[in-house]
Amino acid sequence: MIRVQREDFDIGVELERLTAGNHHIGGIASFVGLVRDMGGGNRVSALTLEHYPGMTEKKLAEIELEAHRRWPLDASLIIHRYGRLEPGDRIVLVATASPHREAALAACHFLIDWLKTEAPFWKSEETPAGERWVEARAEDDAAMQRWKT
Amino acid sequence: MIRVQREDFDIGVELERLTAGNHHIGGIASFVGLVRDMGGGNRVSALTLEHYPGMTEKKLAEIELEAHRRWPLDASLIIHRYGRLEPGDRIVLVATASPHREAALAACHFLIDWLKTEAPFWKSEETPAGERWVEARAEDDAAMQRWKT
Amino acid sequence: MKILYFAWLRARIGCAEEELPLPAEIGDVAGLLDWLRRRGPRFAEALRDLSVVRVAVNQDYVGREHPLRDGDEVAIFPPVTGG
Amino acid sequence: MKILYFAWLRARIGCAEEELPLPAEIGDVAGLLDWLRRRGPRFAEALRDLSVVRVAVNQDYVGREHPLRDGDEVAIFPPVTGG
Repeated sequence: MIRVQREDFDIGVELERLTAGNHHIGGIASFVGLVRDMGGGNRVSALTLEHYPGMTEKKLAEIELEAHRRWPLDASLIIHRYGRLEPGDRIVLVATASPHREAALAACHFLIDWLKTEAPFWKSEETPAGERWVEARAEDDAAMQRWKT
Repeated sequence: MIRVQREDFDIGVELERLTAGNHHIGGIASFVGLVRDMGGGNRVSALTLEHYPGMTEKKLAEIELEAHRRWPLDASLIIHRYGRLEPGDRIVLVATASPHREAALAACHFLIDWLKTEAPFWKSEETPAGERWVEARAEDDAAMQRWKT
Repeated sequence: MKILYFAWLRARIGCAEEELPLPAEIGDVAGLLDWLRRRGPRFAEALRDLSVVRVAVNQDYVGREHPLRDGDEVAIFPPVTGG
Repeated sequence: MKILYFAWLRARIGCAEEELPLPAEIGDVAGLLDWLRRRGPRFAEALRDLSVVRVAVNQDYVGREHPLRDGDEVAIFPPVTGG
Protein backbone atom coordinates (compact mmCIF):
# COMPACT_ATOMS: atom_id res chain seq x y z
CA MET A 1 0.00 0.00 0.00
CA ILE A 2 1.24 3.49 -0.74
CA ARG A 3 0.28 6.87 0.66
CA VAL A 4 1.55 10.34 -0.19
CA GLN A 5 0.30 12.78 2.40
CA ARG A 6 0.90 16.01 4.25
CA GLU A 7 -0.16 14.56 7.62
CA ASP A 8 1.98 12.72 10.15
CA PHE A 9 1.49 8.99 10.77
CA ASP A 10 1.63 6.69 13.81
CA ILE A 11 4.15 3.90 13.24
CA GLY A 12 2.56 1.55 15.77
CA VAL A 13 -0.88 1.92 14.24
CA GLU A 14 0.43 1.51 10.70
CA LEU A 15 2.41 -1.66 11.44
CA GLU A 16 -0.49 -3.13 13.41
CA ARG A 17 -2.82 -2.54 10.47
CA LEU A 18 -0.26 -3.98 8.02
CA THR A 19 -0.24 -7.40 9.64
CA ALA A 20 -3.70 -7.52 11.23
CA GLY A 21 -5.28 -10.93 10.87
CA ASN A 22 -2.38 -12.45 8.92
CA HIS A 23 -0.70 -15.00 11.14
CA HIS A 24 1.65 -16.25 8.43
CA ILE A 25 3.79 -13.16 8.93
CA GLY A 26 6.90 -13.84 10.98
CA GLY A 27 8.60 -10.49 10.72
CA ILE A 28 8.13 -6.83 9.88
CA ALA A 29 11.11 -4.75 8.82
CA SER A 30 10.67 -1.01 8.76
CA PHE A 31 12.56 2.18 8.18
CA VAL A 32 11.49 5.63 9.28
CA GLY A 33 13.22 8.71 7.92
CA LEU A 34 13.31 11.80 10.15
CA VAL A 35 14.15 15.46 9.53
CA ARG A 36 17.67 16.15 10.81
CA ASP A 37 18.68 19.49 12.27
CA MET A 38 21.87 19.51 10.19
CA GLY A 39 22.34 19.31 6.43
CA GLY A 40 25.57 19.82 4.48
CA GLY A 41 27.15 21.47 7.54
CA ASN A 42 24.31 23.93 8.03
CA ARG A 43 21.85 24.21 10.87
CA VAL A 44 18.42 23.33 9.49
CA SER A 45 15.34 24.88 11.07
CA ALA A 46 12.83 23.37 8.65
CA LEU A 47 12.53 21.33 5.49
CA THR A 48 10.05 21.64 2.65
CA LEU A 49 9.32 18.57 0.57
CA GLU A 50 8.03 19.16 -2.94
CA HIS A 51 6.88 16.27 -5.12
CA TYR A 52 5.38 15.50 -8.51
CA PRO A 53 1.77 14.49 -7.83
CA GLY A 54 0.76 11.67 -10.10
CA MET A 55 4.26 10.50 -10.95
CA THR A 56 5.02 9.99 -7.26
CA GLU A 57 2.10 7.62 -6.76
CA LYS A 58 2.86 5.85 -10.05
CA LYS A 59 6.52 5.25 -9.21
CA LEU A 60 5.80 4.19 -5.63
CA ALA A 61 3.21 1.68 -6.82
CA GLU A 62 5.64 0.31 -9.42
CA ILE A 63 8.45 -0.16 -6.96
CA GLU A 64 6.20 -1.76 -4.40
CA LEU A 65 5.17 -4.28 -7.08
CA GLU A 66 8.84 -4.86 -7.90
CA ALA A 67 9.60 -5.60 -4.23
CA HIS A 68 6.77 -8.15 -4.17
CA ARG A 69 8.17 -9.70 -7.36
CA ARG A 70 11.64 -10.05 -5.83
CA TRP A 71 10.75 -11.21 -2.32
CA PRO A 72 7.93 -13.29 -0.78
CA LEU A 73 6.13 -10.45 0.99
CA ASP A 74 2.72 -10.73 2.61
CA ALA A 75 2.29 -6.98 2.95
CA SER A 76 4.12 -3.72 2.45
CA LEU A 77 3.57 -0.05 3.08
CA ILE A 78 5.19 3.14 1.88
CA ILE A 79 4.08 6.45 3.39
CA HIS A 80 5.88 9.57 2.20
CA ARG A 81 5.02 13.03 3.45
CA TYR A 82 5.32 16.35 1.64
CA GLY A 83 5.07 19.97 2.75
CA ARG A 84 6.91 21.79 5.51
CA LEU A 85 8.49 19.68 8.27
CA GLU A 86 10.67 20.46 11.26
CA PRO A 87 13.64 18.64 12.83
CA GLY A 88 12.52 15.39 14.45
CA ASP A 89 9.44 15.13 12.21
CA ARG A 90 8.81 11.87 10.37
CA ILE A 91 9.26 12.06 6.59
CA VAL A 92 8.85 8.52 5.34
CA LEU A 93 7.88 5.05 6.52
CA VAL A 94 8.75 1.89 4.63
CA ALA A 95 7.54 -1.39 6.07
CA THR A 96 7.63 -4.93 4.71
CA ALA A 97 6.12 -8.05 6.21
CA SER A 98 7.01 -11.61 5.33
CA PRO A 99 6.99 -15.12 6.74
CA HIS A 100 10.80 -14.86 6.57
CA ARG A 101 12.93 -12.19 8.16
CA GLU A 102 15.55 -12.09 5.40
CA ALA A 103 12.90 -11.25 2.81
CA ALA A 104 11.41 -8.51 4.96
CA LEU A 105 14.80 -6.96 5.77
CA ALA A 106 16.08 -7.06 2.19
CA ALA A 107 12.86 -5.69 0.70
CA CYS A 108 12.76 -2.83 3.22
CA HIS A 109 16.36 -1.92 2.43
CA PHE A 110 15.66 -2.09 -1.31
CA LEU A 111 12.59 0.16 -1.03
CA ILE A 112 14.29 2.91 0.96
CA ASP A 113 17.36 2.86 -1.30
CA TRP A 114 15.04 3.12 -4.25
CA LEU A 115 13.00 5.96 -2.75
CA LYS A 116 16.16 8.00 -2.23
CA THR A 117 17.14 7.84 -5.89
CA GLU A 118 13.96 7.42 -7.93
CA ALA A 119 10.91 8.85 -6.17
CA PRO A 120 10.19 12.38 -7.45
CA PHE A 121 10.60 14.30 -4.18
CA TRP A 122 12.86 17.29 -3.58
CA LYS A 123 13.91 18.83 -0.29
CA SER A 124 14.74 22.43 0.40
CA GLU A 125 16.14 23.40 3.77
CA GLU A 126 15.74 26.59 5.78
CA THR A 127 19.17 27.48 7.13
CA PRO A 128 20.68 30.60 8.74
CA ALA A 129 22.15 31.35 5.27
CA GLY A 130 18.75 31.15 3.61
CA GLU A 131 16.91 28.50 1.65
CA ARG A 132 19.05 25.74 0.21
CA TRP A 133 18.04 22.92 -2.13
CA VAL A 134 19.37 19.60 -0.92
CA GLU A 135 21.74 18.01 -3.41
CA ALA A 136 21.55 14.37 -4.45
CA ARG A 137 24.25 12.25 -2.85
CA ALA A 138 26.55 9.95 -4.83
CA GLU A 139 26.32 7.42 -1.96
CA ASP A 140 22.59 7.10 -2.60
CA ASP A 141 23.18 6.28 -6.25
CA ALA A 142 25.83 3.75 -5.25
CA ALA A 143 23.46 2.16 -2.74
CA MET A 144 20.83 1.78 -5.46
CA GLN A 145 23.28 0.22 -7.93
CA ARG A 146 23.56 -2.84 -5.71
CA TRP A 147 19.92 -3.74 -6.45
CA LYS A 148 20.27 -3.43 -10.22
CA THR A 149 21.63 -6.90 -10.86
CA MET B 1 18.64 -0.13 25.83
CA ILE B 2 17.55 -3.71 26.45
CA ARG B 3 14.43 -5.15 28.02
CA VAL B 4 13.44 -8.75 28.64
CA GLN B 5 9.80 -8.90 29.61
CA ARG B 6 6.61 -10.90 29.63
CA GLU B 7 4.44 -7.93 28.60
CA ASP B 8 3.65 -6.73 25.10
CA PHE B 9 5.07 -3.43 23.80
CA ASP B 10 3.82 -0.60 21.56
CA ILE B 11 6.16 -0.11 18.61
CA GLY B 12 5.12 3.49 17.99
CA VAL B 13 5.67 4.50 21.61
CA GLU B 14 9.03 2.70 21.78
CA LEU B 15 10.38 4.28 18.60
CA GLU B 16 9.14 7.70 19.64
CA ARG B 17 10.93 7.40 22.97
CA LEU B 18 14.09 6.11 21.28
CA THR B 19 14.60 9.28 19.26
CA ALA B 20 12.85 11.86 21.46
CA GLY B 21 14.75 15.12 21.58
CA ASN B 22 17.61 13.91 19.37
CA HIS B 23 17.38 15.79 16.09
CA HIS B 24 20.64 14.39 14.73
CA ILE B 25 18.88 11.13 13.97
CA GLY B 26 18.00 10.75 10.30
CA GLY B 27 16.65 7.23 10.31
CA ILE B 28 15.31 4.43 12.47
CA ALA B 29 15.51 0.87 11.24
CA SER B 30 13.47 -1.70 13.09
CA PHE B 31 12.52 -5.34 12.99
CA VAL B 32 9.57 -6.90 14.77
CA GLY B 33 9.28 -10.67 15.10
CA LEU B 34 5.78 -12.15 15.34
CA VAL B 35 4.45 -15.56 16.32
CA ARG B 36 3.51 -17.48 13.15
CA ASP B 37 0.65 -19.95 13.04
CA MET B 38 2.82 -22.50 11.22
CA GLY B 39 6.10 -24.08 12.25
CA GLY B 40 7.91 -26.98 10.56
CA GLY B 41 4.72 -27.86 8.67
CA ASN B 42 2.58 -27.95 11.81
CA ARG B 43 -0.28 -25.72 12.82
CA VAL B 44 0.85 -23.76 15.87
CA SER B 45 -1.76 -22.63 18.39
CA ALA B 46 0.70 -21.11 20.86
CA LEU B 47 4.39 -20.67 21.57
CA THR B 48 6.22 -20.66 24.88
CA LEU B 49 9.50 -18.79 25.13
CA GLU B 50 11.91 -19.91 27.81
CA HIS B 51 15.09 -18.00 28.53
CA TYR B 52 18.11 -17.95 30.80
CA PRO B 53 17.57 -14.99 33.15
CA GLY B 54 20.83 -13.22 33.79
CA MET B 55 22.68 -14.56 30.76
CA THR B 56 20.00 -13.15 28.47
CA GLU B 57 20.45 -9.61 29.77
CA LYS B 58 24.24 -9.98 29.76
CA LYS B 59 24.40 -11.19 26.15
CA LEU B 60 21.89 -8.60 24.91
CA ALA B 61 23.87 -5.80 26.56
CA GLU B 62 27.11 -7.12 25.04
CA ILE B 63 25.73 -7.31 21.55
CA GLU B 64 24.14 -3.90 21.76
CA LEU B 65 27.57 -2.52 22.70
CA GLU B 66 29.11 -4.38 19.76
CA ALA B 67 26.57 -2.81 17.38
CA HIS B 68 27.49 0.65 18.69
CA ARG B 69 31.17 -0.20 18.21
CA ARG B 70 30.59 -1.21 14.59
CA TRP B 71 28.18 1.52 13.47
CA PRO B 72 27.62 5.19 14.36
CA LEU B 73 24.35 4.74 16.26
CA ASP B 74 22.66 7.41 18.33
CA ALA B 75 20.30 4.99 20.02
CA SER B 76 19.23 1.37 19.99
CA LEU B 77 16.63 -0.82 21.61
CA ILE B 78 16.15 -4.55 21.99
CA ILE B 79 12.95 -5.83 23.61
CA HIS B 80 12.51 -9.59 23.81
CA ARG B 81 9.48 -11.22 25.38
CA TYR B 82 9.23 -14.58 27.12
CA GLY B 83 6.33 -16.71 28.31
CA ARG B 84 3.31 -17.96 26.39
CA LEU B 85 2.39 -16.16 23.16
CA GLU B 86 -0.20 -16.75 20.46
CA PRO B 87 -0.07 -16.38 16.66
CA GLY B 88 0.17 -12.73 15.69
CA ASP B 89 1.72 -11.74 19.02
CA ARG B 90 4.91 -9.67 19.01
CA ILE B 91 8.02 -11.54 20.22
CA VAL B 92 10.88 -9.16 19.68
CA LEU B 93 11.65 -5.60 18.66
CA VAL B 94 15.06 -4.46 17.46
CA ALA B 95 15.45 -0.78 16.61
CA THR B 96 18.50 1.27 15.69
CA ALA B 97 18.72 5.01 15.13
CA SER B 98 21.51 6.82 13.35
CA PRO B 99 22.21 10.02 11.44
CA HIS B 100 22.77 7.70 8.44
CA ARG B 101 20.33 5.17 7.07
CA GLU B 102 22.94 2.59 6.04
CA ALA B 103 24.25 2.38 9.60
CA ALA B 104 20.76 1.99 11.06
CA LEU B 105 19.76 -0.67 8.53
CA ALA B 106 22.97 -2.70 8.86
CA ALA B 107 23.00 -2.56 12.67
CA CYS B 108 19.36 -3.65 12.87
CA HIS B 109 20.05 -6.58 10.54
CA PHE B 110 23.13 -7.54 12.56
CA LEU B 111 21.24 -7.46 15.86
CA ILE B 112 18.35 -9.65 14.74
CA ASP B 113 20.70 -12.15 13.06
CA TRP B 114 22.69 -12.25 16.26
CA LEU B 115 19.60 -12.67 18.47
CA LYS B 116 18.52 -15.70 16.45
CA THR B 117 21.79 -17.53 17.02
CA GLU B 118 23.24 -16.31 20.31
CA ALA B 119 20.56 -15.05 22.69
CA PRO B 120 19.60 -17.81 25.17
CA PHE B 121 15.93 -18.17 24.28
CA TRP B 122 14.15 -21.38 23.32
CA LYS B 123 10.73 -21.81 21.75
CA SER B 124 8.34 -24.67 22.19
CA GLU B 125 5.22 -24.82 20.05
CA GLU B 126 1.78 -26.20 20.83
CA THR B 127 0.67 -28.20 17.80
CA PRO B 128 -2.13 -30.71 17.13
CA ALA B 129 0.54 -33.44 17.59
CA GLY B 130 1.55 -32.09 21.00
CA GLU B 131 4.33 -29.87 22.25
CA ARG B 132 7.33 -29.54 19.97
CA TRP B 133 10.64 -27.81 20.65
CA VAL B 134 11.63 -25.57 17.77
CA GLU B 135 14.91 -26.64 16.18
CA ALA B 136 17.69 -24.23 15.34
CA ARG B 137 17.91 -23.47 11.63
CA ALA B 138 21.12 -23.77 9.61
CA GLU B 139 20.07 -20.63 7.68
CA ASP B 140 20.23 -18.64 10.90
CA ASP B 141 23.80 -19.77 11.55
CA ALA B 142 24.71 -18.93 7.96
CA ALA B 143 23.14 -15.47 8.32
CA MET B 144 25.22 -14.84 11.43
CA GLN B 145 28.46 -15.98 9.78
CA ARG B 146 28.32 -12.98 7.48
CA TRP B 147 28.90 -10.63 10.43
CA LYS B 148 31.91 -12.53 11.73
CA THR B 149 34.47 -10.92 9.47
CA MET C 1 2.38 19.65 -24.69
CA LYS C 2 2.46 20.32 -20.97
CA ILE C 3 5.82 21.07 -19.33
CA LEU C 4 6.31 20.85 -15.56
CA TYR C 5 9.34 22.15 -13.67
CA PHE C 6 10.30 21.12 -10.14
CA ALA C 7 12.60 22.14 -7.27
CA TRP C 8 15.41 24.56 -8.13
CA LEU C 9 14.66 24.27 -11.83
CA ARG C 10 11.17 25.60 -11.12
CA ALA C 11 12.59 28.32 -8.88
CA ARG C 12 15.26 29.46 -11.38
CA ILE C 13 12.99 29.36 -14.41
CA GLY C 14 10.22 31.03 -12.42
CA CYS C 15 7.54 28.72 -13.74
CA ALA C 16 5.94 25.54 -12.36
CA GLU C 17 3.89 24.52 -15.35
CA GLU C 18 3.21 25.67 -18.87
CA GLU C 19 1.15 24.48 -21.79
CA LEU C 20 2.46 25.00 -25.31
CA PRO C 21 2.15 23.39 -28.74
CA LEU C 22 5.14 21.18 -29.55
CA PRO C 23 7.35 23.23 -31.92
CA ALA C 24 7.65 21.38 -35.22
CA GLU C 25 11.46 21.25 -35.15
CA ILE C 26 11.55 19.32 -31.86
CA GLY C 27 11.72 15.54 -32.25
CA ASP C 28 12.97 14.32 -28.92
CA VAL C 29 13.88 15.28 -25.35
CA ALA C 30 17.36 16.46 -26.35
CA GLY C 31 15.72 18.74 -28.93
CA LEU C 32 13.33 20.16 -26.35
CA LEU C 33 16.12 20.91 -23.87
CA ASP C 34 18.11 22.67 -26.63
CA TRP C 35 15.06 24.65 -27.63
CA LEU C 36 14.28 25.66 -24.01
CA ARG C 37 17.85 26.85 -23.43
CA ARG C 38 17.54 29.25 -26.31
CA ARG C 39 14.28 30.63 -24.93
CA GLY C 40 15.80 33.22 -22.62
CA PRO C 41 18.42 33.88 -19.95
CA ARG C 42 16.49 32.18 -17.11
CA PHE C 43 16.14 29.00 -19.14
CA ALA C 44 19.74 29.17 -20.37
CA GLU C 45 20.98 29.54 -16.80
CA ALA C 46 18.70 26.88 -15.24
CA LEU C 47 19.52 24.34 -17.96
CA ARG C 48 23.22 25.19 -18.25
CA ASP C 49 24.44 21.89 -16.77
CA LEU C 50 22.32 19.13 -18.25
CA SER C 51 24.12 16.49 -16.20
CA VAL C 52 21.93 17.53 -13.25
CA VAL C 53 18.70 17.61 -15.24
CA ARG C 54 16.33 14.66 -15.34
CA VAL C 55 13.34 14.32 -17.62
CA ALA C 56 10.14 12.31 -17.31
CA VAL C 57 7.61 11.95 -20.12
CA ASN C 58 4.11 10.93 -19.12
CA GLN C 59 5.45 10.24 -15.62
CA ASP C 60 8.22 7.84 -16.62
CA TYR C 61 11.92 8.60 -16.60
CA VAL C 62 13.24 8.84 -20.14
CA GLY C 63 16.57 9.33 -21.88
CA ARG C 64 17.49 12.24 -24.12
CA GLU C 65 16.61 10.27 -27.26
CA HIS C 66 12.99 9.74 -26.18
CA PRO C 67 10.62 10.99 -28.95
CA LEU C 68 8.08 13.68 -28.07
CA ARG C 69 4.54 14.08 -29.25
CA ASP C 70 2.09 16.91 -28.77
CA GLY C 71 -0.08 15.98 -25.82
CA ASP C 72 2.87 14.60 -23.83
CA GLU C 73 3.34 15.64 -20.21
CA VAL C 74 7.02 16.48 -19.90
CA ALA C 75 8.58 17.07 -16.48
CA ILE C 76 12.02 18.60 -16.03
CA PHE C 77 13.73 18.43 -12.64
CA PRO C 78 16.99 17.97 -10.75
CA PRO C 79 18.06 14.63 -9.23
CA VAL C 80 15.57 13.62 -6.56
CA THR C 81 16.28 13.99 -2.84
CA GLY C 82 13.32 12.39 -1.08
CA GLY C 83 13.24 9.52 1.35
CA MET D 1 28.83 -25.80 41.40
CA LYS D 2 25.40 -24.86 40.08
CA ILE D 3 24.14 -26.59 36.93
CA LEU D 4 21.20 -25.21 34.93
CA TYR D 5 19.38 -27.08 32.15
CA PHE D 6 17.14 -25.43 29.56
CA ALA D 7 14.56 -26.30 26.90
CA TRP D 8 14.36 -29.97 25.86
CA LEU D 9 17.48 -30.80 27.86
CA ARG D 10 15.67 -29.64 30.98
CA ALA D 11 12.55 -31.57 29.97
CA ARG D 12 14.40 -34.83 29.20
CA ILE D 13 16.63 -34.71 32.25
CA GLY D 14 13.68 -33.69 34.39
CA CYS D 15 15.62 -31.03 36.25
CA ALA D 16 15.95 -27.28 35.81
CA GLU D 17 18.69 -26.57 38.30
CA GLU D 18 20.90 -28.46 40.72
CA GLU D 19 23.65 -27.58 43.14
CA LEU D 20 26.48 -30.06 43.66
CA PRO D 21 30.15 -30.02 44.64
CA LEU D 22 32.43 -30.32 41.63
CA PRO D 23 33.62 -33.95 41.53
CA ALA D 24 37.41 -34.07 41.88
CA GLU D 25 37.96 -35.99 38.63
CA ILE D 26 36.30 -33.28 36.49
CA GLY D 27 38.70 -30.73 35.06
CA ASP D 28 36.77 -29.15 32.19
CA VAL D 29 33.42 -28.96 30.38
CA ALA D 30 34.12 -32.12 28.37
CA GLY D 31 34.80 -33.96 31.62
CA LEU D 32 31.55 -32.71 33.16
CA LEU D 33 29.50 -33.79 30.14
CA ASP D 34 31.11 -37.28 30.28
CA TRP D 35 30.43 -37.52 33.97
CA LEU D 36 26.79 -36.43 33.57
CA ARG D 37 26.16 -39.01 30.82
CA ARG D 38 27.21 -41.78 33.20
CA ARG D 39 24.85 -40.51 35.88
CA GLY D 40 21.75 -42.36 34.70
CA PRO D 41 19.58 -43.21 31.68
CA ARG D 42 17.85 -39.78 31.51
CA PHE D 43 21.19 -38.01 31.38
CA ALA D 44 22.63 -40.55 28.93
CA GLU D 45 19.66 -40.09 26.60
CA ALA D 46 19.49 -36.27 26.88
CA LEU D 47 23.23 -35.87 26.28
CA ARG D 48 23.56 -38.61 23.65
CA ASP D 49 24.27 -36.22 20.77
CA LEU D 50 26.69 -33.60 22.06
CA SER D 51 26.68 -31.79 18.71
CA VAL D 52 23.36 -30.23 19.76
CA VAL D 53 24.50 -29.34 23.26
CA ARG D 54 25.83 -25.90 24.12
CA VAL D 55 27.46 -24.92 27.38
CA ALA D 56 27.82 -21.57 29.14
CA VAL D 57 29.97 -21.04 32.21
CA ASN D 58 29.19 -18.01 34.33
CA GLN D 59 26.84 -16.83 31.56
CA ASP D 60 29.37 -16.93 28.72
CA TYR D 61 29.50 -19.48 25.93
CA VAL D 62 32.50 -21.77 26.33
CA GLY D 63 34.14 -24.61 24.45
CA ARG D 64 34.56 -28.16 25.73
CA GLU D 65 38.10 -27.43 26.94
CA HIS D 66 36.97 -24.67 29.31
CA PRO D 67 38.24 -25.41 32.87
CA LEU D 68 35.69 -25.71 35.66
CA ARG D 69 35.95 -24.56 39.25
CA ASP D 70 33.68 -25.19 42.17
CA GLY D 71 31.40 -22.16 42.46
CA ASP D 72 30.92 -21.94 38.68
CA GLU D 73 27.44 -21.53 37.23
CA VAL D 74 27.27 -24.03 34.37
CA ALA D 75 24.35 -23.96 31.93
CA ILE D 76 23.67 -26.79 29.50
CA PHE D 77 21.19 -26.26 26.68
CA PRO D 78 20.34 -26.92 23.03
CA PRO D 79 21.02 -24.41 20.22
CA VAL D 80 18.99 -21.28 20.83
CA THR D 81 15.81 -20.47 18.91
CA GLY D 82 14.77 -17.00 20.04
CA GLY D 83 14.32 -13.84 18.01
